[in-house]
Amino acid sequence: MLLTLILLPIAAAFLILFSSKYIQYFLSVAVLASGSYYSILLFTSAENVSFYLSSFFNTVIIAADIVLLLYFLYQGKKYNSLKVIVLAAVQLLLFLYIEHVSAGHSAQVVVDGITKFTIEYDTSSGHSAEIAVDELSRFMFLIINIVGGIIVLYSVRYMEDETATPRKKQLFIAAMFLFLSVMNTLVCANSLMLFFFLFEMTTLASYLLIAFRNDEVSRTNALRALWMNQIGGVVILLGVLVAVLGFGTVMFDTLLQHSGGVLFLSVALLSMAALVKGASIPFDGWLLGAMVAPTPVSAMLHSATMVKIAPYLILKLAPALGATLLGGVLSITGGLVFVTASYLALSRFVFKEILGYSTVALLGLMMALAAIGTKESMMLAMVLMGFHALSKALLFLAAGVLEKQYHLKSIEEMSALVHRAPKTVGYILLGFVSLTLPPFGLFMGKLFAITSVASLLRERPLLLIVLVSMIIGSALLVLLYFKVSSALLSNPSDTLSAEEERIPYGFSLPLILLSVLIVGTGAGFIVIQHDALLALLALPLIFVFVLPWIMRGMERYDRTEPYHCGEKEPFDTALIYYEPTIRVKQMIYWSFTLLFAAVAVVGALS
Amino acid sequence: MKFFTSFRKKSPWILHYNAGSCNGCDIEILAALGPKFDLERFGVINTGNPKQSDIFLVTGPVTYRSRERLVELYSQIPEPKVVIAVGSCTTTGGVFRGMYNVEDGIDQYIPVDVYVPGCASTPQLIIDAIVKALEILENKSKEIEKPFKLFGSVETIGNKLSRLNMAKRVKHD
Amino acid sequence: MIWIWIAFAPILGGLVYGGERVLRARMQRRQGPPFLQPFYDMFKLLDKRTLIVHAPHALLAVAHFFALWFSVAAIFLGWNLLYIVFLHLFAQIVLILAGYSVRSAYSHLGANRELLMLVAYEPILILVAVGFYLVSGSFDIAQIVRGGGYLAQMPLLFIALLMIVPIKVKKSPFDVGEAHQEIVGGVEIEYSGMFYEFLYMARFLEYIFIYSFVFIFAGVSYALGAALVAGVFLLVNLVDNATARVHTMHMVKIIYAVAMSLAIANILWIVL
Amino acid sequence: MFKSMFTALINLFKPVHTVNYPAEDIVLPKGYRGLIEYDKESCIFCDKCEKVCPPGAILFYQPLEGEKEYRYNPWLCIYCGECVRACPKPEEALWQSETKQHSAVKEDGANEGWFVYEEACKQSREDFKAAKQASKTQNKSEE
Amino acid sequence: MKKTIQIPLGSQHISLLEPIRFKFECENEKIIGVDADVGFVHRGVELACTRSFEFKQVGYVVARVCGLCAITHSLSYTLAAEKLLGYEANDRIKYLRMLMVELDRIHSHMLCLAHTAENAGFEALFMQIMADRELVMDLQEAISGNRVQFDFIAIGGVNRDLTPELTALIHKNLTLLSEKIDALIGLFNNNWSLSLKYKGVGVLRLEDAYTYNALGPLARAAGLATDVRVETSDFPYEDIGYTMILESTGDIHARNFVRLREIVNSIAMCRNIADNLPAGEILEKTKGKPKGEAVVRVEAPRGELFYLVRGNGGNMLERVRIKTPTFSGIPAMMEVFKSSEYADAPAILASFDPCMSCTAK
Amino acid sequence: MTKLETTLATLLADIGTFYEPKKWHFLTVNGIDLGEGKIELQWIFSKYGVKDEIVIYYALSDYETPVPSLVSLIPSAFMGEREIVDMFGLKVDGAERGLYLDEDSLQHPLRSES
Repeated sequence: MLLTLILLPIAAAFLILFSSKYIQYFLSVAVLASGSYYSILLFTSAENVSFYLSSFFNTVIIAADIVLLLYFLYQGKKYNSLKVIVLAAVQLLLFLYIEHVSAGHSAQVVVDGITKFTIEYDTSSGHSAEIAVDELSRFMFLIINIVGGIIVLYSVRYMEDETATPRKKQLFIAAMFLFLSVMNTLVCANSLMLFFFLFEMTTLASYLLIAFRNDEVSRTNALRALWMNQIGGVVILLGVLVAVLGFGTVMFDTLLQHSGGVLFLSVALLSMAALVKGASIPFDGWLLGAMVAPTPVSAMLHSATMVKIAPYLILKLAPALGATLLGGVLSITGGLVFVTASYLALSRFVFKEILGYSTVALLGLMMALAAIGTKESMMLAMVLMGFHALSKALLFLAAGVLEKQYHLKSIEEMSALVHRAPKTVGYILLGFVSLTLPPFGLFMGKLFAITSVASLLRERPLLLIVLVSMIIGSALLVLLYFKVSSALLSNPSDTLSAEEERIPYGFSLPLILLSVLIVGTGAGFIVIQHDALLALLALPLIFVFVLPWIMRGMERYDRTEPYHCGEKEPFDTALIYYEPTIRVKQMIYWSFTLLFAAVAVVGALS
Repeated sequence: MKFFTSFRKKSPWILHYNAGSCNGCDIEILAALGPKFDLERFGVINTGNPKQSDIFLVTGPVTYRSRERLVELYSQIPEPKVVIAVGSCTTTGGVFRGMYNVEDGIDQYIPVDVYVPGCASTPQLIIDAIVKALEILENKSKEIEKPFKLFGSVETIGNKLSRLNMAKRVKHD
Repeated sequence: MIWIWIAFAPILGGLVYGGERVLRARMQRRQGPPFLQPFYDMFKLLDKRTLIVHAPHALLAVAHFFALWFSVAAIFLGWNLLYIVFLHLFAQIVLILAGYSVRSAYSHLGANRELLMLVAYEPILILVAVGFYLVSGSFDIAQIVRGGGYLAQMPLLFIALLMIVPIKVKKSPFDVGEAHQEIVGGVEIEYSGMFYEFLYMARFLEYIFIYSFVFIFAGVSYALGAALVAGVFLLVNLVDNATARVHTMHMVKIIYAVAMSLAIANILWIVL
Repeated sequence: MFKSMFTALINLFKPVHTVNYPAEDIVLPKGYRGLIEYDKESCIFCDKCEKVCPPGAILFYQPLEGEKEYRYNPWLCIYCGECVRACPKPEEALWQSETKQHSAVKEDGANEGWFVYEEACKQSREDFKAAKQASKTQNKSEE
Repeated sequence: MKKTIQIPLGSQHISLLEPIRFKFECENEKIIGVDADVGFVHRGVELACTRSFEFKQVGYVVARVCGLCAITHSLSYTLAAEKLLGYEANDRIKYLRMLMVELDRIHSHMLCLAHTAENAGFEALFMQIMADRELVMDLQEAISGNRVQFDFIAIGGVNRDLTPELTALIHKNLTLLSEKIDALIGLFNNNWSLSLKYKGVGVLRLEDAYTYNALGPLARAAGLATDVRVETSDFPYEDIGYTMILESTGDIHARNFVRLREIVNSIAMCRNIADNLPAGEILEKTKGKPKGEAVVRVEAPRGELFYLVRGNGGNMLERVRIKTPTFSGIPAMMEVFKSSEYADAPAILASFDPCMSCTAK
Repeated sequence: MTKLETTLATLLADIGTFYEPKKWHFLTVNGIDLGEGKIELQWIFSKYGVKDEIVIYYALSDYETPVPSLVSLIPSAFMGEREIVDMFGLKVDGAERGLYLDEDSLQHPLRSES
């Protein structure tokens, strides 16, 4: 099953290159269906499986890694980016050094002397396998395959309107498919080297896809994404190096079984990679820049799946973090990122950037929860990841619709959009509501998170910071989302006739799927958590069923015009901004850089 | 319904508009809201918002520039509503009667129910008028009252009315 | 019995509001309206012709009222305090969306201010809930009112709550959302007749909502609760009569600087 | 701020400023400038009040025969008292009383009625003049 | 590329007594541009004064230009007409006129203070000042027979005299009032929320006051020492204890304070007048018809009121030019609005005490 | 009261040399219709802190001649200029009509013929 998840998208990617539009649709639907089916199947079968890679495969991966890093070097040279070159060179050196060092421990790795080309299944061995599927991975499969599959389906339609050569379009979709496969492998990688390779693959993917439109802006943003993510690569390699030198292992599970010594340094370095991938401040720049990429890319990479590596990684490391100081620092960092990113988002006006910042914020929250390291908080972090992926995917896809159908990017231009595009605005509002309000999953997750953190306060008073930032951050996010909706709403009158909005099926199907999933999973979550709260579901029901029903009866009321002090002046909506001054901004960035460094320092000291 | 109708006179909310008066009556309205005369005894709230008002207190003889606003505000007040013309210039034009930029009283534009004399009208007179207006308010039907003149070209009025879904009730001439 | 309370919550709130109007008038040495004035207003509003701007706008007011009622009912039913706060948030958001849904400057400004108010008081409410949890071991009101001694354990949180009461009941110095002289009532501005009535009654429910928070500080002793509510009611009106309206941003800053630090200090005190 | 709060608290126990006006009357001060009142008996029909009245709230209707008719519009009057000062017989023919005028309703025709009356007065003057002229010429021709 | 929001204020707005339309260009709630329309109250008084009314009636007509400064309007016109007729009033008339003008100043300033408080969201203070204001309103009603439009001044004198009972009433009410004003001064100084709302808000700097020719309390609050009461010799203000009140900060607080202290000064002057009223006729016959050109400046509650009257020896005047205080205050006012918050706009507007009916005539 | 004669052509120069913001208070622009298409324009100044010191610059003109604007010297002059534009139908650069009068009002009411 796992193999299907990994290989099917690769196969589909191949086929895409030679297929016409309809086959593309067919393929994406097929991948979505089978991917969802298998991931659900995997999720329900509560069995942990693991694989060993053959040594050949390992060699291939090493080779591929080196090629990849050399490619980065080349790109850095080509576009004259010193940062990229230096970081790639550092990575290359580190990588070779680790390979050199770990060769001494290789006896463990190539145990059983497997030399076949295939991957072999083995549960009997007591040794660590390179690929291990645990509960967390199975949950990630769900997100990747269902949400990712939907996004791929959407991107097929999206590409139709893009101005690019057909070959390039095919390549784009193929890349999306490949990316699914990469992600599927990444979340079950147990070997740190494999993990590093896939991590770099995701970096590559985001680099290439951001640069897809190949203009000046995309190029600079892509390079920025590249070097920032390379920092993540460097710290991973450092972490691996520490692990190899300290414990002689490159496996997650083996590493986490150890305690004391340099473990915390290694874990700290790895979690720093999470901070980078999660675009936590001060690395938020790359995720924002990534918003120039085509919308499915933003949806897939930069909000729904790829950046989820960040909380995933912390969750993976959580057993070692627990109630330690390092865990505390990480969770505080996450909490502060949550508040600060929500605050910074208030000064943005490009719709996707706002979504991007709110992603940064929520990733911070998830990381904070994951780093707390109790069973409950980790579970909540996972729950948040799932619901966030659904809601953000919905929002990004709706943003893509706006971009393609109405050529709108900035919210400033979206004034009174509800009049022209009521359906899309409806999806966007659903997205906003599902991110903030009861009874949807994300809200419930936040609610339980508050409960769970509050229950820990007596033992760990430091978490008060996390709690307070969680509370303030949620309030700021509410402010953000509903400030944005101010531009969308503001309907002059419902008696004006407007053209009916038509969303193409290629767009509307993914949107509908996601909406159904949001509502369904939210309801499901409530049922699991607390039966009595089902009454909460009555709230949206008012809107969905009762209000439109009453709406018909509203014909009989007379209409009037808004009050303008007796004048007859038109009114233009405009957003409100809460822009920090440059000094405050600099302070924020500096303090977060310090905090980032503090993670390493704390790791080294403890 | 009779039951609800009886509450009209217990909660008259006022909207005040100055259609070009000398502000003598306006400060007296303000004084009437003050502690000595305290219109809130009658349940009066100065809403400042036509949509939630019952009593339209107008001062001033209607200058050219305030005509449209007067009519606009009047038509935004939901029925039943009462218009009180405060002060002699509002009632008849007063000392401004016949000046080139005034229209000699607001009843040239909107139907007035109570005329308050005085230049400037005193809070006592305003209270008297409101008490009188309350009786009128109680007996009013909810039939749509329309201003005598609407502004804009005829076409736009028709458009506006049909757009506001009022066309079927207000027959504009 | 509980259901009767829930059903009559708006009426109870109306009585509080009526009492407040009389009290405020007396503080200003005026005679003031009759005690039952809010109900007169209610019935009158039902009698008016209803003019609406557009259907969703009007209906969102109804939704706001019912969502608020729902959250007040949740209080009476003794639900989890956090749920109640968020249910209330839901009700407020509905109102804000309503404010945004018309093309009117004042309505938009009002909705913006409502949002900022939300940002100001919501964290405090949650922190109060957390305080209750830490003291009583449960978020459920039913559990909380069985305990006692909250005032002694969380006096600073009580002060923090006091600071946000004026925001909720729209009293000076924090009545920015209504701000009649600036934005003529804010989100309420485009409503008339029956639909305005829902907003008018929602205000009654706000009274019940926020004073319930004050009430549960007394814990098991209902007499103390009543005394607390009466005291806070008087205090809020006294402050209302002694202050001008501050800016929205001032309000947010004051709440964050003072109320928030009080609340955090109190929680730290409980925890340590 | 605390002082104002204290004042507000004290105010609760102080009597209110409010005069319950329609129920209990407010005594108007001596010399309140109320309605202009007129006594037909003492009037000498000099028309001075009509001439000086700034808004033209006093009009005399001139019938073809008999005495002039005095008309006064209290809703147009600005209560300045200039007519009384102009009157050759103040306090007898024309004086300013201390009663305030009641509010008018639609039936009183405060404005429209007065428009009509203004026209009528103007017309009556002309008619009277014409009639006088006619009678003069008639007299002349008779002579 | 931030877009701005246009916030209308007026022509009908609850914070306005008179129609004036502002359109604020706002970023968030910060005003960056102002557009004002002040012509709602234009009735055409200037023309009517020369066409429909005889010169003796004009005094009553121009009083209706503005209810708040009615007395200064009729006074200015009357002075101009008297100059044209070559008539000089006796001291009793001058004192009585000064008395009414100062009483009017007290009530106008108090109204402005109350209205500013109301617009700042301080309802209780509004009620308090309005209650105190009734003292002076009663006084005016007792003296002139009407609360707002006094019609007290006629060409050649004043219409009513001061009886001993009235003098006693003046003393009684003004004593009460001066206590209340002292309390108000303390309140305006010490209230925390008022200082947030008033101090440093709506600042008119001294240079701007010079550049935009601000006048009256606005200018004096900015530190510009100008007062028509010392710049004309029509009235013996120095004899009755006039002092010029100056503040330096130019914000709402300073304007309020100028008003409060002027009220104190006016109360003292009124009591002086009531005590030292010279003997004499109150209404003297004037002869002739106005001929020539006369210029009169009078300090109205809001600042300098300017009348230019030209007559040609007939019953009708040739030109009556009215320049009102707010008319000159508007350029300064529009400057002050920029870069302040919309939330402050009603309070700033009220603190300028604009009088649109004066402005538009 | 001092009356000084000037002409429209030399107005800016005259007032430019005369006007000092900290010394003189600019009151307003005034127009007086002299009949037969002639109009007398007055610019009125008073001196701060000095008794009865009023300076009136006046110029004779007709309805058609454009009147120079003083806004460059005295920023607050625009109100008065807009007023004479409305009331006399004169042309002043930079001053729009419509301060008081609407399209259907009586136009240039203070002209003697109206």
